Amino acid sequence: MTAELKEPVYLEEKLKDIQDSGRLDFRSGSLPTWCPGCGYYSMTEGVTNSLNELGLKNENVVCVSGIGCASRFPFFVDVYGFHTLHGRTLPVATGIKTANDDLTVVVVGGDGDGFAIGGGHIPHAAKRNVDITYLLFDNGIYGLTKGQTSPTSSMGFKTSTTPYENREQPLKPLMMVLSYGASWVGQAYAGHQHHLAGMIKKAIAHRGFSYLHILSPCVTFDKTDMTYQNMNMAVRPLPEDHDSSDQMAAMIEAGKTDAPGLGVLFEEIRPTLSDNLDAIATSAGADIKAKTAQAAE
Amino acid sequence: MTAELKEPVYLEEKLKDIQDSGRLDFRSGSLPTWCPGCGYYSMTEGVTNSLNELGLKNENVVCVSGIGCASRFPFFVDVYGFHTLHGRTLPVATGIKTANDDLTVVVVGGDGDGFAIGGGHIPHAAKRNVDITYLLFDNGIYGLTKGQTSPTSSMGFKTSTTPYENREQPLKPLMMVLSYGASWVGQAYAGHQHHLAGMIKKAIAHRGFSYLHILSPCVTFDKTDMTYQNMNMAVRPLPEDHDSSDQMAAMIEAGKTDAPGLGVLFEEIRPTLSDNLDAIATSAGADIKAKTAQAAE
Amino acid sequence: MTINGTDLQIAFCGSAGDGTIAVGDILKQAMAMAGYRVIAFDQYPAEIRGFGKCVSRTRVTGEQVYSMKQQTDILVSLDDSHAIPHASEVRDFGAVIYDNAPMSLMMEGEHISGHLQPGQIPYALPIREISERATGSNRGRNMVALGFVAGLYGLQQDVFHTIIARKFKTKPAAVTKDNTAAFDAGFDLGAGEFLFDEVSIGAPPAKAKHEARMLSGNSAVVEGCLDAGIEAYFGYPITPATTIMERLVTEMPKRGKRALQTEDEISAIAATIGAGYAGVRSATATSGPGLALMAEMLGLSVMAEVPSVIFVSQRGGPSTGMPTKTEQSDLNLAVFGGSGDAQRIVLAPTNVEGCWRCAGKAFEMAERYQTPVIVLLDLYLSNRYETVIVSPDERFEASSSKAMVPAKSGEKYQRFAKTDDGISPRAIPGQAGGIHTVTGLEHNDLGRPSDQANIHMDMSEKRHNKLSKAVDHPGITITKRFGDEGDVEVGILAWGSTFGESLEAMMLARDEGIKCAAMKVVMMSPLPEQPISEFMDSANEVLLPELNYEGQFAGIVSGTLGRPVNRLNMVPGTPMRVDDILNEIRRLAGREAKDAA
Amino acid sequence: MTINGTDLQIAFCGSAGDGTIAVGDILKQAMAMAGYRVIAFDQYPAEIRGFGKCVSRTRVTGEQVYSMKQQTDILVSLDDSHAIPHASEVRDFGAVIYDNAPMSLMMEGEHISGHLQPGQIPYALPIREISERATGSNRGRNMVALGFVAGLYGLQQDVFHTIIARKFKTKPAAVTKDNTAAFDAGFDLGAGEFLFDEVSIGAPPAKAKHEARMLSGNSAVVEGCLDAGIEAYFGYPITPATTIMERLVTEMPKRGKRALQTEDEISAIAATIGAGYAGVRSATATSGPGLALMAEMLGLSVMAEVPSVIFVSQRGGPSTGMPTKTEQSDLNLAVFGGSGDAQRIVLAPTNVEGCWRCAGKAFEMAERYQTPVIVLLDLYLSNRYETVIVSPDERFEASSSKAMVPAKSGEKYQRFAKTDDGISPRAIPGQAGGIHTVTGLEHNDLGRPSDQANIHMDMSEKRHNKLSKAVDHPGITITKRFGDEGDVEVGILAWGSTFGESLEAMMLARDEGIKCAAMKVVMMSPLPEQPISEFMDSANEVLLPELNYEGQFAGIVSGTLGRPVNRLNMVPGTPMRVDDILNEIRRLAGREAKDAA
Ligand SMILES: Cc1ncc(C[n+]2csc(CCOP(=O)(O)OP(=O)(O)O)c2C)c(N)n1
Ligand SMILES: Cc1ncc(C[n+]2csc(CCOP(=O)(O)OP(=O)(O)O)c2C)c(N)n1
Ligand code: SF4
Ligand code: SF4
Ligand SMILES: [Mg+2]
Ligand SMILES: [Mg+2]
Repeated sequence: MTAELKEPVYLEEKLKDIQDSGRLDFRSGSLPTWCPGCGYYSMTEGVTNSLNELGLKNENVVCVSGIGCASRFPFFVDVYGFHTLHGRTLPVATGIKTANDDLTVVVVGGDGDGFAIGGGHIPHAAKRNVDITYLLFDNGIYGLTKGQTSPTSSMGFKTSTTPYENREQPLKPLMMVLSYGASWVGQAYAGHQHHLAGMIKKAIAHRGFSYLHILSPCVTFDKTDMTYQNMNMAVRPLPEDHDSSDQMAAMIEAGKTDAPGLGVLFEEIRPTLSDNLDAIATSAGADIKAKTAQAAE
Repeated sequence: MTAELKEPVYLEEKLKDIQDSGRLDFRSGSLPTWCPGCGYYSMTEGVTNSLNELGLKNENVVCVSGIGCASRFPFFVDVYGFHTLHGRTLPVATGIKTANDDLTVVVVGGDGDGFAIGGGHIPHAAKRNVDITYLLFDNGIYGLTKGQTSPTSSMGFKTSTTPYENREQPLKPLMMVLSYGASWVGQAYAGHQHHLAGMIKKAIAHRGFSYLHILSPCVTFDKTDMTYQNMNMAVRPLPEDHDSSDQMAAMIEAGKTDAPGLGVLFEEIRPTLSDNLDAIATSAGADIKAKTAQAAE
Repeated sequence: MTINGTDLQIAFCGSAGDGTIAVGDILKQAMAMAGYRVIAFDQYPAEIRGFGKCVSRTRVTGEQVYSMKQQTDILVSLDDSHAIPHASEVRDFGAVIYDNAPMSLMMEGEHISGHLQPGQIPYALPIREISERATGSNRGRNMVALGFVAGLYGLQQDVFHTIIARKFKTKPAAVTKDNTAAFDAGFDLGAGEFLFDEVSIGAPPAKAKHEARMLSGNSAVVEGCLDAGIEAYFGYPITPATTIMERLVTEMPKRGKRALQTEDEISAIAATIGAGYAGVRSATATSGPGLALMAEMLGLSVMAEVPSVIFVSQRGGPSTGMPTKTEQSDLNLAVFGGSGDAQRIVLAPTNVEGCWRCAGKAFEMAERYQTPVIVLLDLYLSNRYETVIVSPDERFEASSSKAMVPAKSGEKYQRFAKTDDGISPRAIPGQAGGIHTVTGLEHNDLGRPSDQANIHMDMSEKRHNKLSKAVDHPGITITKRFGDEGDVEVGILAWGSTFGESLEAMMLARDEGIKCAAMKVVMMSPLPEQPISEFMDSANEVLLPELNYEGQFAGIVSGTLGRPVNRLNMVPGTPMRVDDILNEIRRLAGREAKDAA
Repeated sequence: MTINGTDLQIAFCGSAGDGTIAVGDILKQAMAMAGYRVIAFDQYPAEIRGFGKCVSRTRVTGEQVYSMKQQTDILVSLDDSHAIPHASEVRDFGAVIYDNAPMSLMMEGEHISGHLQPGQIPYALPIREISERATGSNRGRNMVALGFVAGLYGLQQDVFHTIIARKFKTKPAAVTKDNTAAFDAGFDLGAGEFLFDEVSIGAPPAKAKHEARMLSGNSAVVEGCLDAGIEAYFGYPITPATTIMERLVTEMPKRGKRALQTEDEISAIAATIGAGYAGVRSATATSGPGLALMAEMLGLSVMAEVPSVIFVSQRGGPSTGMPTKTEQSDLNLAVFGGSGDAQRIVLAPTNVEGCWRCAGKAFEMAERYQTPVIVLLDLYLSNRYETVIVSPDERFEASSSKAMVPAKSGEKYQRFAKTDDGISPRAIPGQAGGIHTVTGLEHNDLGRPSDQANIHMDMSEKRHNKLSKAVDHPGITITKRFGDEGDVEVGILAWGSTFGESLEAMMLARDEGIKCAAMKVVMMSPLPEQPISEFMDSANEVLLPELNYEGQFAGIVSGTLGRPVNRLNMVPGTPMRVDDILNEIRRLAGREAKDAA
């Protein structure tokens, strides 16, 4: 098995071949390893464009991923990255933001990463209003581990862990995140790339915890349920008169998972975690402004 | 330090003194160790009465606790008990129910146990509709560890971990649990013991996952916020015309945390985890009825 | 290692799309059906997308062996770019089979023909052409190659027919027909070729008394669970343990049993313990990262004396590490992972049959000793296939739980009483007269919390002493010595999948005249001190090879026995090379090391 | 242990409501202010409700000591039912002070007077009466008793006045007045009594060059964090670590730093690592159960080479165990808790000053070696108070991070490059030219995932080798030998809080003529092999006393060095008794064991 000992072939080298072939056009130095047609591809375009349009410097952005098919995203964009553990993106991102407010932190992850193993952290990131952007790619399945049931898998879906059919009622992430008090909640669809890109930009621009739910077909492990075909039929824009400052109106829209409404469900401005920590330091007698001024020197 | 080596004094012996003194009247052999006046006392009465009225046999009931001032509850009632770890009541209870449907499982715990460290498990117990009863005592503080901030602590509250004041927006457990799809959701108040006892009975009687939110003052570590005095003023019965089959109506009521509505917010009947597991076994070709008959022999 | 009669190792190399794994599968099934012992290990690509390299290796022998061979007898290339790195593994007079007109245009040097060593025998065949002729498409290339091997070495054509038919029985009949046709075309070609190879295929050994099952380590775990009467399973997917859950969720419902995917590993072990408390046999399976998350709950299982069974398939670490590579570096976590003095039972099977047996015994032990039992596999063992022959008379105990003795009326049930045999009587919810509460707090004989010094000291002693009985648990061999008896120059102490390569190396060393013995250790905790001590006494030098960097088992052996061992550690992500162990044996025996082949 | 000059141990026993802890507090503050060295350990009730027993013990000495004494010189009973079990701890000619007219009716045998040994000197005083006379209420009983002790032994009345005034300065002036009056009434009574005791109070030692701070182990950790410039703290409450967080959330904001209570321990360590990645000094604190939950995240900190600091205060285990009792049984978890080969630095201070130093050094080490550093305390050390004197010149390095070397344009930043000193250059988000991604997967020098054998082998080596440099880290003594030089009959190897009792026992053994030495080990991982080996070489018998059942450090020492030690293990939940260690020393030295006092 000496073969395992040979020199590594870096992805970069492979990329050159492929870029030269003109088949793909990405902005970073590395080749995404998603299956062709996967919803995740929409992310690379959307995020890089948004960062660019928002005028951010590469070195001031951190992309945090957990484990799932989104894991490798940080490697595909030219910003700082932290590929953490399954389900632990939000607390790591909270740590980063607590350490340095000036960073723009984008968290990416899947439905399992977020709502199964990581489900305990979302309420607290939302409640604290940590100023980060959470892009959750919901494909209703575990992609990376090759096709098990996820918390958002639909009823009746057959997977390798529900071979006789899934009988559990799927979770409704948007309702959940609204109930947690997230200050920005939106929904997009990987099949509508242009709209998605715009939503990513809005989500990043929001000051506070923004949760963007992205319906994103897994073309490899789901041939029956959350397919592009089915989703193309199901999604719709939010009603024109939807009032995104009304939490209950948002809740009602969030409940309509059969006909997912795309757009900004809810937004509000309230103090972020950093605002609160600064206020605490001020009550404790620290001169926060002086500190900031010093940092700026 | 030889003193530590002396024979243990069992709580039973102490209890006798106290029972003889006529000061307390509990149904089990052990002496509760809560602070006098604590909301938790309402639990012992409510649970034992309900079990009795529901005609259950002691040995067919299991009480599961996590860690917090509720921990020791299983020791105070004459049923099987499992004092588990901080935040892990629901998965343990799910295991017990999966192993033996015939058991009545009552889970007790605090706001920290449930919505901080244990927060990732509630959505899944609700989604699966595990047929257990979850009595959550919300005192807005960590009692057992002597007074730190909890996920439901109100803004402005000063505790040993928010000495300058809590600036985080409290979570809204009832909205959250509704968004998870819990099949029975109710609210009660430790200061209204009679109503509470009735609610406990209804919660246990419900077939499926029932969540009872119990507002329960911590008389030792909260002298300002969730006191009996403040709560007596705030609570109110749910409106007479509240439709407990309407999830959105329940959601609206759940949002009114300044004036908590007591009663059944939501209830629905749908297959429990065990129903689903039986259905799966049936699709797989197992003869479940035969199995049940056999068990009954 | 000298194997009487047949000993042939065949490797197919290609991409997933080439049908590499499929054809390897047919080979092993057929050889097992023909009555040989088979051991096989496939390597898949790590990426989701199936463009990576697949290698399917199968070793066919007349008697039970414990590892793959280091050298390949027959290499079949379905894609030269993937096969070239493996050309050097082929022995002298071994066969290298490849297409003389490959699928895509290739540069000079990209053909495997340019990479063969003198002495290796090339068979350049018109594989694609034959496939097209036999089936009308090039999709039968793998079957042509397989047929060629079978024909060349004179393997039983009829069993291949049977297996091919079985494999495709749910597909349209044409599939079986085409595959058989491709196979036969290859077979005819092979049968007509000259066999340079010195190796001959012996007749299969006398038919074993009992049916051979072809099982992977993970599927053997599943069979062990089912045979032991598992009632409840809770798990969360993680490579390389996922297939245990995937098979159990399929098989358990057929028997009316319950298997559930939980929201994470903490809930999986918590539910396993809950079900254990409620009196049924329950288990979970995970890998290192999941086990790390379970550490707190394992302590509860120890303290509350509630049985639980945890299967752990190790992969490269630390952290997320190398999910599709093998390693033995979760031993410390398995043995020591938990707060406080939380000793538990840890079993590590050394082969696929051992996976079956350890799985079944884990339930017996968990129940009897009221403790968590961890069964430690690794990716290599989880994914490798072996023929397993077990007597149907060999049954696991249906229940090994200490019976309840109902409390006298007015008295409390003494769930944690001290007893003569050191094990407290259990009681299960639902049983009248047994009411009690279990807790993660230290507690007295009734289960009531107590932090009195004498109670904590007594209970700590009780929890540890009861486990020491497990080393005598019936029906499982927890240590076993192989090779030379009496005093030896080198004694190899090995565990888990690395035992196989160690045994192989030990045999080769003996062939070279080194007095040598090997001991496999299956119970890693509590450590079987006496047999290990005796083994170490008998060896001039003790060698402990393991696939981790820190020498984890070496640390445990030295830590427990207070004596040194010679460590051999490496972390290539692949099984240890027999040559590396052999060289170390030579060195310790004062012989000269030789270059690896 | 022979202490030059003053050595007085005073115990107050009562209920929480009696002001037991408060009066002990005043005593230690006053003695520290007077210039003595003080060491003190209080025991609180485990229950929420304050009806449990409190014991406040203070030892006042002329020079630095490492433990409480086993025997009490002065026992003050504020509640006879709680004091009686401690009567036997009082030495010959020691004083027992109690109320001759107690608060509640008592039965024959419930009075402490009936439980004194011949030789102990009773002082039965009208404590309540004096309190009522001096202050109009019985709430001054504790102060009367304290004043009596001070008067009897001739302690400095004026410093008590200062401390009393300071303690109550936020209360109405009458409180100070009443407490002072009660104290003085007791003082006058004591000063007029005859002192049977042979012990005299020496003058305090020459004023130390630097100010003495009276700190508990946990507050020393806090001071260490602040002195090292901690920027971010994340924690979840758990006994006995909670007070670290409670002090940090109070102190850090004053300095403009950020401290946050997270939703659980996993988030606490995750955020700590996140902040470490973002380039600031960050930490968390917990106890065994929390550390168990952190095991997976620790592996990420190892693999991604991101600094993190974790304070762990051990309590009785396993599982929830005995939350308010002390133990040293989380060592295995601290050293081995994590999947894969996940070595990290583990420091275990032996006294309160060590808590301060280890805390500060932990940040330096975490940053320099890019690794998690665990600082292991135990309840006894966390909660005990000592006078700590540190030169203000002693500073922790403000930053010990390896500087970034920006990548050349067009090149990727080599975050994990191999370098001459074995440590890769860091880069912090926000720094241009340093862009990279860190990951829990194995990776190459750029941080890109790789599962190539050679990369995993090299990187494993790099991660382990860099840690071996930590044993030479400046400004911290990681092992130190005390007692006889050269070859000795018995060498005691001790760690954590048990080192104090070990030192005391070693001194007593030397007084008995046994050649004896003790080594304290502060760095538990990586183990400082050389000094420990040399120490073991010099001792006929090596004794390793520790407060756990399994002999965890003994296992690590033997496991690393491959040689045996004599273990002394017990789990009473309280500090080890000096006599138990002494008897073991005697036994190993071939002397006869004596009955414990
Ligand atoms: C602690 C732990 N448990 C389990 C795993 C295995 N694992 C990796 S990704 C994944 C699920 C991925 O599903 P999802 O988050 O939905 O992402 P997707 O791949 O579908 O985008 C699992 C279970 C792991 N890496 N770590
Ligand atoms: C893993 C773990 N972390 C922390 C603790 C310490 N702890 C015990 S109870 C508790 C919080 C209790 O608060 P809550 O759940 O609100 O219960 P209450 O006492 O207020 O009823 C904490 C943090 C623990 N026992 N285990
Ligand atoms: S497995 Fe599914 S989610 Fe993952 S990359 Fe492929 S298509 Fe996308
Ligand atoms: S601390 Fe608070 S919650 Fe706990 S028993 Fe006392 S009053 Fe009740
Ligand atoms: Mg998914
Ligand atoms: Mg609470």
